[in-house]
Amino acid sequence: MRRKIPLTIAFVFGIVMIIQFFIPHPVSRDFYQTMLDWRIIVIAFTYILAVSSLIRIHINKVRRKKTGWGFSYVTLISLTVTAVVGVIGGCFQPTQITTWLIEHFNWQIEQRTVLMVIFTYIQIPMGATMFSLLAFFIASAAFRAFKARNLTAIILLLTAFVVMLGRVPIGELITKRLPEVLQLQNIVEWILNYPNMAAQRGILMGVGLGMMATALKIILGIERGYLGGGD
Amino acid sequence: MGFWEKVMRLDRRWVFFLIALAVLIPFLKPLRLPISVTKPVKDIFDEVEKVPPEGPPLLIGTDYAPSTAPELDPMLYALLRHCFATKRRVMLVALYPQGAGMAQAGLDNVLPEFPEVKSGMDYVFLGYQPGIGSVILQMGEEIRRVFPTDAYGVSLDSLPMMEYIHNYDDIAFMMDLSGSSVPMLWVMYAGARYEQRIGVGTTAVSAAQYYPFLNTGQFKGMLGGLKGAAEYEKLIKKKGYTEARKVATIGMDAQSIAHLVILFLIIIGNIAFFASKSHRKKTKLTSG
Amino acid sequence: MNVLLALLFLMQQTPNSLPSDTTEVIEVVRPAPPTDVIAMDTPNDVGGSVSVQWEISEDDGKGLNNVILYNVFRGQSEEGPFDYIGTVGAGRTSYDDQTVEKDKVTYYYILKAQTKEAVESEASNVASGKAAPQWFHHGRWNILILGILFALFFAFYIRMAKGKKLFIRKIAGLDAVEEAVGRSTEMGKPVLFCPGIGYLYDIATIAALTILGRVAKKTAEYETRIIMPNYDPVVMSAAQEIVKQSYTEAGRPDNFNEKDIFYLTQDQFGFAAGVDGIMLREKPGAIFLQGVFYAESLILAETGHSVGAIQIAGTDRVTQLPFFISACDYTLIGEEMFAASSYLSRDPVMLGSIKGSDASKVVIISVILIGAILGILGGLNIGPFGTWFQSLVNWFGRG
Amino acid sequence: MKERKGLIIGSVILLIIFIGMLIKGEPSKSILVWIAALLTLFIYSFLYRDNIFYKFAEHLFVGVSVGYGISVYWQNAFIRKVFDPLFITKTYIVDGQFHLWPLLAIVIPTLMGLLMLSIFTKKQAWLIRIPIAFVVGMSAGISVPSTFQAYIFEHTKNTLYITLSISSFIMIVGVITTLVYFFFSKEHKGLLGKTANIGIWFIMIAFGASFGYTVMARISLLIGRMNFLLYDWLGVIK
Repeated sequence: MRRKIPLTIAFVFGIVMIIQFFIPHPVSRDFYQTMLDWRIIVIAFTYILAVSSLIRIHINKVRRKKTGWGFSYVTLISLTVTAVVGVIGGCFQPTQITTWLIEHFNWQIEQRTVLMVIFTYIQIPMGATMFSLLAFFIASAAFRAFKARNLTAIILLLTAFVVMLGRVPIGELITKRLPEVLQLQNIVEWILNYPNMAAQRGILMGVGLGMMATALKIILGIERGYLGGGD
Repeated sequence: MGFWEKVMRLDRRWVFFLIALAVLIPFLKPLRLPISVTKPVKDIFDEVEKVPPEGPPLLIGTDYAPSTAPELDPMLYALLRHCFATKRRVMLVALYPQGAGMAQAGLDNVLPEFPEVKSGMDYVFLGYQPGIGSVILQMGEEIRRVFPTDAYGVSLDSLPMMEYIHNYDDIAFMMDLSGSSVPMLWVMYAGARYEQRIGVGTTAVSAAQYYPFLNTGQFKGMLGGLKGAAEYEKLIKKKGYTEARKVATIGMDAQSIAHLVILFLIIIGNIAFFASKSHRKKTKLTSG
Repeated sequence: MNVLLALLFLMQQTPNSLPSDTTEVIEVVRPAPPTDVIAMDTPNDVGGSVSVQWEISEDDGKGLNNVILYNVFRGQSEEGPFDYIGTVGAGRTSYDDQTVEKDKVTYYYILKAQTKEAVESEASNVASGKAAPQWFHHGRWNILILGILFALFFAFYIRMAKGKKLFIRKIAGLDAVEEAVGRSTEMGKPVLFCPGIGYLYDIATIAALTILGRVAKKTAEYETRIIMPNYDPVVMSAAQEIVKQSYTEAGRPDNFNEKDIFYLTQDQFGFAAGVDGIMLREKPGAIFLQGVFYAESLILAETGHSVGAIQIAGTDRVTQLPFFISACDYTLIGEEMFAASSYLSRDPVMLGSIKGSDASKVVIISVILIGAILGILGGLNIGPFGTWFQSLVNWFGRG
Repeated sequence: MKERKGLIIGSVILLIIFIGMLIKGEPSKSILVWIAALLTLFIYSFLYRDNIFYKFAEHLFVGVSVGYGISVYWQNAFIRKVFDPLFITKTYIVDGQFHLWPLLAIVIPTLMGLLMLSIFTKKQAWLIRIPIAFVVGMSAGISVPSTFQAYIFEHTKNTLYITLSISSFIMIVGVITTLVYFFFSKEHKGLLGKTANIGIWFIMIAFGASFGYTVMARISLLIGRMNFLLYDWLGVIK
């Protein structure tokens, strides 16, 4: 029962969605629309799980005074403030409260809501900076890990070399005098368009087959890993 | 310990320092290296030129987060400037929760240059909806189904620009800006199901991955990374559409130098690796 | 005086004194209208749509070259009136009118070309058409046929596989699972399993969970601790059940510790930083990076490398594979990861699906080879091969 | 001790450069830009070593991004898809007539979503499998034909656009050998093994290209931040 019901649900919806692909009739289309709406709603609920797990972890840290528990306050407070500001004050368009505040205190908000101000001046810069840290790590990884140990590694390294050089103006300058076919940016374009793409196609076809096989196994109830173990 | 072994054990913070310098110096002292326009970028530019002024709009998907914004923001700015300067209409949609913020930030940045451009008349910002694949598919039937209102809560039916816009048939071209796999979903659903013409603006990382789809025509063109954005800036500047500061173009000098530094690091790393290996062998021979 | 002047002015403006043709004076150059307009039901749709097609105007891209768009109008009768319904850019030769209110009712269409100066051409000929829904998408026959063929391969081999032992080639890294867990045990270190930042409906994540089941069984047998930080709470709850099951199967349900499979955060870099911290503190002997990975792959693999763990990675994300390959001991590339999940489950039915996928590959390779041969022969203008090649390409190009 | 000395000297140098830039440039007058810039610097401090500034920024980042997510889900999924149609626009009442199906179309997915919360109970936790099975099952159903079309059909089709050229030849060899590498039912020996080996070369070229691109992307991001610090914040460049 605990297995049968979910497996049946997966089977029925899986099969119906496959058949739907080939039927353009309104009946099938309307059903399809409704299903997509359902998925949007159900997925939204998983976010509740994520948030509650996060909050629990940080509350635990604070309670047990684990190392760095003080920082958990930072997370909890910033989370609460942002969520409250967003829910009460509005996401993209201001709610009445925000409009009232803006008129009353003569605020100048370019982004329309307080949430967007937080987003623009806290989240955007921090997110981008986090990612840009990778530039430094990549340099150090290139220095330490990219060694021409064997033939395959040499092929990888050489291609990376040519691509890195050919995709910037300086690479174009180096080979400016050569005939067009031998100019670096054209070589890179060729590598990307032929050998690279050939391999990409091969890999993608493989991945596609693997995904299709797994999806079929899910629908047929052979692959049950996602339901967890147990009865 | 030989010299090369010392190099191998170099504190990585020196490497960090070198990279920081490589990026910083070209900013303060620009080299102004020339930029040549590649075909995928020209293709996008031509597609946007084909969008009829004051007719069916260009749909821009801002499906990226702050983490990839430095690469994709310049593309958004350039596309918006291109359209606004030539009276082409724009629709913006976000399928990434943070994408809505990115689109709004982009508009805030560009709109002051075009005081005559009005929301609902010349552009519509649809906002964000969760459920990427579902949203794309539903937009193929009726945009109002997923987006009854625009991001500012105004009903789409009351927007003059939306009068004749219902689904992909009324959209001239679609440009998805994303560093994730969202463009693939656009191709799989909007492209395969509804034959929407789609172009992609993506990070340099994902660019390599999208080349196969470029050749198949599933993407009509591509802006790849900062370089792609710089090429696009060059194209719209050449046409005289905008005099705005070319964010991506300035960055390309720094990019060149940083690449050279990394190539240099790989070479040094390999020399050190092989030198210390042969050195070790030699010491083994003499001691044994 | 003024009155007189006004009177004179009025007299001068009598219709008789106007030039016989005003339009000539203003000199509006109208573009030529589009021609040969036809309208028909849009194929393979839900109904409610009529496709209008036409030949471009003489002045579109040639002639006066001033046409920038076409306006489409619709009416209820042949004589009109015609209402504006939409616009497409110059150079286009078709428009799908999706605003048809009733199926199986005839509508009438005309087109006008328009210039940049907003000058419209004369109306084109009138075309009529009806909308109707279809029950089957005829453009998708080719997909249906090949899709059914491939699905049959899967079904056939899965059926064949029941109760038989099928051969699967060695997948580098799979045999290392045992070695990795064993070495961790010897060193008295835990095993770390990281499912990446995918959700439960990502197929790569599901494959990773199957691999997890197998790894957990090994750790249960060796009585080694397994740690698993999670990005998605739903994946976490599924993983807990799977590991619990593996421990029960291995006969050591008491050794299962639910708290070792925990939620970290649904933020990419928060997650990467968190896993990094765990690697540095716990110093695992073996690290499995399996599932969906984005930019954090480099950070994770680098840190794992620095703590000296055996690392076995696998993902279907092509962009992240180079980093795994250079920093990990073994990497499952693309489909290898899906195959690995089937292989590790040791379930003959699962192995059957690998065979099915291989059979599909044989078909794809044959099609490409035949296409290549036909293409070359056709390119050299030998016999009918050129046309055969064209029809093969066209068959794939439908829909 | 030596490190501390270096740290102090380094900080003093950086401070002098910073003050110099403040004087020379046109620093931003917006306090928000200053906050963004300081947070950026907090995160970069991690490059030297983990420290409290970085930890603060990291925790703030997690909190803010989750809070933002809550707001967006609240507005776009809950208010728009459930609350509004249920209580405000009442899509299930058309012309004063009550219709069951439109109501169920809102209620059923909401109930299914609520089953997600069964995870918090010990006994009924299995109920979470129902929404999971729905999402996974229907996603699998949608993905079978779509994957087939986008991953397999399109790529086969486009490999077939063959011309008489070396490039075209390389394309075909590359696709076939790569596919052969992913062939699992036979041992990779003899001809098969050799073909698979060529496949590996092609795969490595693809990975090399992808690596090159990744380097490019990360540097681009760094450039973006530099642009922000030097142009938007300090205003030392034009």
